[in-house]
Amino acid sequence: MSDLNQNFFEKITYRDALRLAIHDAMIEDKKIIIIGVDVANYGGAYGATKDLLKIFGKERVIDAPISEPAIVGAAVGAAMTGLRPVAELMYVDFFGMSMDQIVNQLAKVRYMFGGQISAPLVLRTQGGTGRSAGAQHSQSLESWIMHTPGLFLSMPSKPNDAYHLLRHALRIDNPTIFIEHKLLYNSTGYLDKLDTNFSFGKANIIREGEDISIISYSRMINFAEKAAEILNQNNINSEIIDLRTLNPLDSKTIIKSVNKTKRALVLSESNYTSSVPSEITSIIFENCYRILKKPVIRYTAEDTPVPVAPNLEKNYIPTIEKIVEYSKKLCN
Amino acid sequence: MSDLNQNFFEKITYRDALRLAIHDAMIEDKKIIIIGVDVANYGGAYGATKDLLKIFGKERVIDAPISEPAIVGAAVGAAMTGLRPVAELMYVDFFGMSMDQIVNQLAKVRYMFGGQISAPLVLRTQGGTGRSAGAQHSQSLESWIMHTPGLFLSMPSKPNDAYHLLRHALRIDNPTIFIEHKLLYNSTGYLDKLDTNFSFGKANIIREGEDISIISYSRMINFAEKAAEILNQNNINSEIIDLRTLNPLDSKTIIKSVNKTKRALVLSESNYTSSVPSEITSIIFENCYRILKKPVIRYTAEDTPVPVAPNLEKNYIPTIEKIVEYSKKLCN
Amino acid sequence: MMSNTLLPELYTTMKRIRSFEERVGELFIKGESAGTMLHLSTGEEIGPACVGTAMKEQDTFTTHHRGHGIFIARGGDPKKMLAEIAGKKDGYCKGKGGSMHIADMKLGHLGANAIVGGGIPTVVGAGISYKYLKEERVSVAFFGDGAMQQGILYESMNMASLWKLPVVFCCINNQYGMGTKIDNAVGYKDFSKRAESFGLKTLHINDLDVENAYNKSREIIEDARKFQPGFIEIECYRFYGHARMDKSPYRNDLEETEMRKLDPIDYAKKELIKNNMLNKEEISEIDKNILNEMDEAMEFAIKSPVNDENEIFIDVYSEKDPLPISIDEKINKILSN
Amino acid sequence: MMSNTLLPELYTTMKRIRSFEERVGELFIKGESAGTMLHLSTGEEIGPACVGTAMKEQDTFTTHHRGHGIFIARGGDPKKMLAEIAGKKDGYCKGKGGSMHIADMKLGHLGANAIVGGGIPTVVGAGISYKYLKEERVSVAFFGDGAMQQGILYESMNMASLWKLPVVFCCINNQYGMGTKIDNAVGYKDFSKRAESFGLKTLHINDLDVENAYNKSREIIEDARKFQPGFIEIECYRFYGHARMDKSPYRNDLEETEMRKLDPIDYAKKELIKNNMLNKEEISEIDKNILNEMDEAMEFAIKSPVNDENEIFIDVYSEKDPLPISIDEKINKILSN
Ligand SMILES: Cc1ncc(C[n+]2csc(CCOP(=O)(O)OP(=O)(O)O)c2C)c(N)n1
Ligand SMILES: Cc1ncc(C[n+]2csc(CCOP(=O)(O)OP(=O)(O)O)c2C)c(N)n1
Ligand SMILES: [Mg+2]
Ligand SMILES: [Mg+2]
Repeated sequence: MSDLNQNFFEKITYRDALRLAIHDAMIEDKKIIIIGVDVANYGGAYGATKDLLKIFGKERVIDAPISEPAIVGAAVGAAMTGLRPVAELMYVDFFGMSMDQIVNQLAKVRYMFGGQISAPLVLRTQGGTGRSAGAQHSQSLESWIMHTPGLFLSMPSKPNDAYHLLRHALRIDNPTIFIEHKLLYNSTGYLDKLDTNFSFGKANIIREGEDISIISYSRMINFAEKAAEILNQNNINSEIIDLRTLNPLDSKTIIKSVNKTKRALVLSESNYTSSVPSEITSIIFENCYRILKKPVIRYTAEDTPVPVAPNLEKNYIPTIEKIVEYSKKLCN
Repeated sequence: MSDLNQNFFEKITYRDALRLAIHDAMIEDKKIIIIGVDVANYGGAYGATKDLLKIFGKERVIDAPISEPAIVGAAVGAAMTGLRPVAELMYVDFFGMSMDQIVNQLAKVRYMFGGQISAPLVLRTQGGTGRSAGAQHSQSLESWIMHTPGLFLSMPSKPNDAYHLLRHALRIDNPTIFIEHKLLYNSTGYLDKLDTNFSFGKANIIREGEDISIISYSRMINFAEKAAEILNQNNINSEIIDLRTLNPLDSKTIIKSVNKTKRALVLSESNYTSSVPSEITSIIFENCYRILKKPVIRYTAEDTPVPVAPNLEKNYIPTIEKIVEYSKKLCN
Repeated sequence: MMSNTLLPELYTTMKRIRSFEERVGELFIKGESAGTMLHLSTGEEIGPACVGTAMKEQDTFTTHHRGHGIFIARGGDPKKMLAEIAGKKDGYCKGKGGSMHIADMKLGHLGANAIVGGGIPTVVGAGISYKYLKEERVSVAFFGDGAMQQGILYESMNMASLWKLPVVFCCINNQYGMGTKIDNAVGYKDFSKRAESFGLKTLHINDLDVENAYNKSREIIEDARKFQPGFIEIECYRFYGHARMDKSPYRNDLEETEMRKLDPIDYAKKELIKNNMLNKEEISEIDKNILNEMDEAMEFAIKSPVNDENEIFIDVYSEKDPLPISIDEKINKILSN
Repeated sequence: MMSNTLLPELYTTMKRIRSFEERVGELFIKGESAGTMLHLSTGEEIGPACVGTAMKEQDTFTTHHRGHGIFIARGGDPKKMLAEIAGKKDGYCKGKGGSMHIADMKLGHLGANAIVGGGIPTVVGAGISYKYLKEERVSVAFFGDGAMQQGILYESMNMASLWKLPVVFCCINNQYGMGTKIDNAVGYKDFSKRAESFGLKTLHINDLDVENAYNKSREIIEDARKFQPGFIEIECYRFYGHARMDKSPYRNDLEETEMRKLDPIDYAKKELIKNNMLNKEEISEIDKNILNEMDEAMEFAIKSPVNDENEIFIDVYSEKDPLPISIDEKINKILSN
């Protein structure tokens, strides 16, 4: 993180964009602290808080015991009493033990207490497959959160979005669940800190096209982009919509796109059933069913736990080949 | 529970049907034990295990400390080592603290361990609004479970179904999450223990009709039935489908019905977004979008936490009047 | 009144709690309460009174589902409390939280909680804030003996101890968790030992002397202020059922009769008279004033208007955000497609 | 060989563990491991050896993510273990569980767990089963010092104590949770005291004498069999990084060098020779046999075939149930509508 004062980066990793976002926010706002397992000395299991201990000291960058429920709970308490914590769960799978504090406390503090207070914190975590980390370390659990009123939910795919979404989350009064992807940390892209185009809650049209809308978020955007290139060679011009936030959800952009292309593929690494993809699929059908040329397709991970074996794990999630195949079928 | 040997009950409460199911199963299978907070002495917060302590003794009906994560975890361990626990969570809201044991352990034991073993247990709990119990004691969290591969999910609305689904769950090798509704315990209906029509995983067509399909489960079935009567007076003949189980989900019956009626209202007390209703809505659209006369409507609770104030709580969930209103609009 | 005693004040607090809870019961009987999940702290007044009084104005706290007494002891307004319990607009939380979620940020009430143990880590977070912000505040988590079996308590204790936070964990041990007697829930019953093993300073109160309890509690609170976190257990007895509907069939009448004799309010009254701190008339006067206060609160709560229906959608997100779209609006929009 | 000592056996077990973990490292370097989340128990062999040997054949256990050593001590087959770690068909779990989820019901291995603390309540449940079924079995949960900060541990301890279950909680305290030194995670560092306060019988091992550790562990296990649940803490040192990729930059080389001198295997070897239990040649022979065994295991793992793709869908539900429908089938069906 040598270029702390630079505003534009042609190429920066997703990890460094996150680090910069936390860094810049912490410089601006002394109320921001970081708390989580191995966020300080270790710099975060995936390096997203590396060096921040050195810069901000151990009062603001706090290594916590492996007590996820209490980490989230303490972050809620700190947020209610004047601080602005960035709490980290090392794996999204640890939502499991933390859901009481996330859903029964964090999401409801403002409502239950009649608007007296809120808990403005950011809960960062990461999910997804790709490291043979197995059934308990590879899940995509955004559907639980999107189902919970009261929680903003960000899942950026690009460094620039990661930066701005995190900065935004650290400014607003609502709690944000911020889910990264373990295979995105090393991915790169530009970062424009002064980006005036960035607008919270707006989906990003990564690629414009007329033939089919591919609606996705997080790592699957990369898959969509690769598929789009191949599709292009096949004379199929796809439009890729990167949702960036799932709550708020930019249904307008989705609907507008599908009204144009009349075909939609919803792409996600989560499980299929009762999920974010089900929601998006419903919205598209509800709004566009009369004009759709083909049914909306939701292409997701298999409805099974995540296997460790690399050959199985690879086929457990969507593949670029199949995105191409289904898109072609949709455009037939 | 005087008529323990009776096979047919013209009128029995939902609560007693559950008690009978556990009772009968425990007589048949000595491996069944009950474990949960206040299940023994108190007989269950909603009375579903009343008197079972007297009949089966404290080795089989075990009051647990208020340690929900460990209750579920211990039930998983007992199920893996030869017993068949009926674990109870007093409120479905306590999924929050228990999700690690439910989703990361229970649901994945068989898969992670390559099919060596499973955890055949039933996790009983109850959810829903209606008692001004507030945001942390009134939720409908079935969407989290339906999203999780590996867990069967039953949500009966009628005593007869409650009995047979619970008996079934206590015979099979898969774990079942069994969600009751706090306002159903006193509701009544018939129970035929020898019911040969009952088929696990099949939806129940509670009422046949040609004009509109109302697809629902749990307490909302009662609302649908009342709405159906009113609709009938308005010459709208509705078909009511009681899903009974959400995993497995009987999509065939849903699709068949909607193919006939060409209109569908999905009714649920859960939140709207990224939910069981989104799933069902997607399925209907995916399969019937070409023949639908109107878009599928999902009528659910508001996307907010549950308020305590009775006047708010009442309007927080679907109302019979609005079911009628939307159905009429669909049939216009 | 002797000047070096707080007993009159402590008596008054306990009496106010008891009278308040009686009104909660009445509200229920009148059909004016929002629901039946009303957990009364009748008989348990010593804990709220001693710890509540030992806390300073700037201190904060969370409570469990049986938290009315604690809030009364911390200055909660019976009017707004009863209105909240009635689910009315003038309640502390606009009637949206109810008995189990009363909160008042102005008085440092960070919230009651319907999840056993749910509010415990909140005070750890508050402790982090106060220490970081250099505010001389202590945050106290109140909870029942049942919560001693919730793992998050031990995670929280360890954090408080590790980070030397100005935090106190206060267990109101009323011998029961719903229908389960403590012996059926706890393997080895020495809660102080548990807390000590996590590095907390401990205090175990097991008698009716509220002033003594207050003095000792103050030490724990002040030590916490100096970053030695603490644990207080106050043994008492839940005089009535778990919630308003429960008649406690699982425990015998004899036990109840015997245990109800251990009434901290009676005990304080006798002490007041015995030590010439207050005479009977003075006590009657106090009691009467309390009754009047509670009468007014009742009236206030019953007269308080219900919420507009739109209130459902308020407070989900911040004021700057649009309200969540109602299902009705969503459906009608879809139908219009 | 003296007949009243188990040291040769304990030495062999420790050595097998060490050699096994070396092969795991090798598997990784060869690019043959499934992923990089390989947590080696090198340096920590004393715990698995003493407790593992103290357990009887019928006893069962769960382990944490650093569980290879324990399973080796309980008879795990290095072939099937390495194949599992390679994500292959011949692995204990058909390669679907990997290093962090090895299990073998036949040998009483109720499963390794990637969730810190996740496998702890499992043994409580096993204890309920054994007591109810009148089987004379003990179930042992193995976990790290990090798990001492997971609330579910205390919930589980209380249950074991309350219900007098044949259960032992065994903490392999290697001084670190990932990059966090124990002093930065624990407020007050006396784990036995914690366990005692929940009613467990405790044992704290903090030296290199594995035979002594074994004898004491056996007492705890046998007491558990008589329904006095127990807790064992074994202090040791994680010789290498947290997982295979971690070079431990957060701790200094001096510490590592010093601590690695506390090698339980070296210590046992010296004891064996000093007490004339085994001579150098005999020890070399043992070591050589172990190396051969591990060579074979490596070969087996590398040669083991990968899974058919259809394996993704197997084991989600019972054999009697239909397989989950693949996404491909779902999509193609919808597209055909
Ligand atoms: C996590 C959780 N489990 C169970 C309940 C249901 N419940 C509400 S109060 C209660 C008893 C709590 O006992 P204790 O903590 O001793 O408090 P008390 O009611 O005695 O004041 C129970 C089991 C709950 N609200 N939360
Ligand atoms: C609930 C949970 N939190 C965090 C992690 C990430 N993690 C894996 S191992 C580990 C350290 C565990 O330390 P310890 O329990 O002492 O075991 P050790 O690795 O030292 O053997 C952490 C933090 C996890 N797997 N599960
Ligand atoms: Mg109690
Ligand atoms: Mg460790």
